[in-house]
Amino acid sequence: MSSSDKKEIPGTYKFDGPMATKGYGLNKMCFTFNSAEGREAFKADEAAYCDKFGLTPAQKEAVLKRDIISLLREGGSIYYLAKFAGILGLNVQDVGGLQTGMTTEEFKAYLDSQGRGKHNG
Amino acid sequence: MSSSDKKEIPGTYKFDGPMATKGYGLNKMCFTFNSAEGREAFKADEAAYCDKFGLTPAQKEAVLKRDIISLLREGGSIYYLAKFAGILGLNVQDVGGLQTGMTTEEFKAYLDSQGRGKHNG
Amino acid sequence: MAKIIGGITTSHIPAIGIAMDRGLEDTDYWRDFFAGYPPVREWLNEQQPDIAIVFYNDHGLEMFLDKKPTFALGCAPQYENADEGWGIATIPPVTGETELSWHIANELIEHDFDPTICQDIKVDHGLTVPLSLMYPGHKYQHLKVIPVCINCERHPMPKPSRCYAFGQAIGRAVESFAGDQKVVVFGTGGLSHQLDGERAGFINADFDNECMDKLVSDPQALTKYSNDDLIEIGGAQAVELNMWLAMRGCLLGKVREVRRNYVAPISNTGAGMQLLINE
Amino acid sequence: MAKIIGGITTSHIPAIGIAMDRGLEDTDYWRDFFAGYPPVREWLNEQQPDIAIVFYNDHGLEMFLDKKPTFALGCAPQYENADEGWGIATIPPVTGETELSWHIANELIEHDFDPTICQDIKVDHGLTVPLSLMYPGHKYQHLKVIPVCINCERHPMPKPSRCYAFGQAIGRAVESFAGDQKVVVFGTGGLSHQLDGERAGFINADFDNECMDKLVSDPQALTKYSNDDLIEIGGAQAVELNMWLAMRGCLLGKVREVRRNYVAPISNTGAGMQLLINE
Ligand SMILES: [Fe+3]
Ligand SMILES: [Fe+3]
Repeated sequence: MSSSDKKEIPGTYKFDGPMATKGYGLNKMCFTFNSAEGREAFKADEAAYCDKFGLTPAQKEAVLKRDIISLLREGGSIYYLAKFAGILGLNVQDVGGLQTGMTTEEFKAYLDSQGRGKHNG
Repeated sequence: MSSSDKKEIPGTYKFDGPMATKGYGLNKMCFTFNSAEGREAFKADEAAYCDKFGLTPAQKEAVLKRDIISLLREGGSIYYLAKFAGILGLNVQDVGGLQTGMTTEEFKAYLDSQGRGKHNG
Repeated sequence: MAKIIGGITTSHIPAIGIAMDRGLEDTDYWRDFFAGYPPVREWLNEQQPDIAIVFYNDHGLEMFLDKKPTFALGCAPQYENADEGWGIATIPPVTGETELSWHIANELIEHDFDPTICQDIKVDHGLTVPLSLMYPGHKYQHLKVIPVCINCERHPMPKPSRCYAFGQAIGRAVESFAGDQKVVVFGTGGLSHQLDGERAGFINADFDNECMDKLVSDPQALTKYSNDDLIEIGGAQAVELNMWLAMRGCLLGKVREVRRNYVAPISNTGAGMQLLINE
Repeated sequence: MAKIIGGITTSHIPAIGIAMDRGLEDTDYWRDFFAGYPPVREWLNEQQPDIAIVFYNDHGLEMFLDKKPTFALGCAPQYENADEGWGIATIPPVTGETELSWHIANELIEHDFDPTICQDIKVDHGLTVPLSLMYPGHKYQHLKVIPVCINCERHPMPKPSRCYAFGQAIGRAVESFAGDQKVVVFGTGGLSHQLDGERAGFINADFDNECMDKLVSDPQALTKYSNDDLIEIGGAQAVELNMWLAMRGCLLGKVREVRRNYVAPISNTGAGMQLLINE
């Protein structure tokens, strides 16, 4: 009954302690994207900015490739990755599409397929 | 039995919520004395540095006069005031003396008067 | 004695704030969502609460992983909003309320809760979007706000049962406060959604409606879920139900639901809204 | 299963670190104080614990009033010390231990504690002075340290009973950890002292000795005190007894005191030391 008995849920990357340890530098970098300075510094030299926060080679490669699933596997928190997505001009539907292998329109259609309560939508 | 039922203990300034609200700017200023930059900036222009942190006139006057008891009354936390005392080159016995109206030697003698277990002291 | 007059549940997703900034309330996408709010705004206008206790989560503006509270209680005279990195406009400062905040802090500690107590924090969209929704045009500055932040971002997260008990302790603290203030409580976020992984986009409208039913009549039933249960049934971010449970815990009287709205999808979420009167 | 082999209580005042830096251990002022430590160092050297859980309080280096935890648990791979503003030398980084830390975090949350969980914090003299005392010459880097910080600076502070229960929950968490590590727990700070106000300089040696007796044989008796009681009986900073109580809570077995020392005044405090074996 301990919280450390994990339920595995396919397609879900639980951001727990060990993942947070693994992803600390990556998330710290993305935390700086709250500020315009952080965003500009990243855009000026992405690889150097990754190095400044001690990202692992796998994390750095995933950042440079905009590979969201790999970033989750390497300890990224979706809330900090959202700030990275913001730099790329992606909204949460775009990010959903990237992770699920759908276009944004397909992803929106998937959302709609589960919908309820919209009379005018 | 609530913790908000206060026991008044003479000569003791309980640093509770309302005091912490009152003293926030003062303590924030003293928190910067953790760094050499903060200490140097204060020493360069004490009054201006107080103003930067929005100290009240009573707080500012007490800082400029090194009046520890008034600083406690105005919401100073002894832990942050200790960093102010550090700037002044005062240790905890000096600060004890200042608060109790004793010389440092008298204050140390008061401490010794309550002592135990020192065979060589 | 201060009195909790009622509770409001609402989504707090950034898309709402962005839609309001762009004047999209009456578009096809948003019409049904925003249709839920005028009656709640009218109720707030009639009741004129003095204080709002807002349960929210911080999505990475203030409570970074370096030092992340399980529960955080605001005790500041004012709260600033700030850039969150992906384009939502910042809103003017939110007015705080230190006296009731400290009273709640004292009572929580007395009753074996361990909140982080905050004299200066920035608040993010989790708190500001609900305020903007209730008081369009940022007309919330007369209202004193007490932010209460619950960790929904990094496991381990407080259990639903603990969040409910936490809300109950806050409700009792308010009722023991020597004042005649009218207090409203907001439970924000949710409902079912998942932002991350190959399972992103998952919504469970049946579950959301069941949660809203149970929140009125049998909140204890919801406290039986673990956070892992919520993730499985409602998606990775369905744990935001914890803020609704904390809100519901504050309502110690007889609870009557007078308004409800539910629309899905709004952005990636099931968006619920309830107005609960505490009698 | 990981095992808690014992607990050590010790003062953590800055003056100790400064005295060690200046080589004053064998002066008249300090001799009796430092005489207590060689047997404890020998015990540590014989036992070679893998991990130390250190209960300390932050005196204004990291846990500022803006966002101040009631309980904070370190889960970082390393902890830096830094300038505290009044002249104590900084010490080299302290090695952390993330796996047991996260396990403790999970168990604390599961059992309705609400710690702030920290992946990057600076530690102050409350933690570094005890390490320097146990491992002179900063020879502590082989030891993995889990800092646990308790609010002793701003009221409301966690109650003695809560701190003891918190320690018990940590003790049980360690015992349920799948590993064969040897763990030692440090309770730091105290004992009677008052730094602030016209009552500054107050020490109560009788009370200190009673606390040390009770800590061994009847810690529950100490949990009956409120923090206000401790302030009245032992001075404003006697609330640091809470770290000793949390340490004692971790010792779930039969506790035997094998060493004790008490000297007052050391700086403005009654300085106690105990070595307790957990059998
Ligand atoms: Fe949210
Ligand atoms: Fe201390």
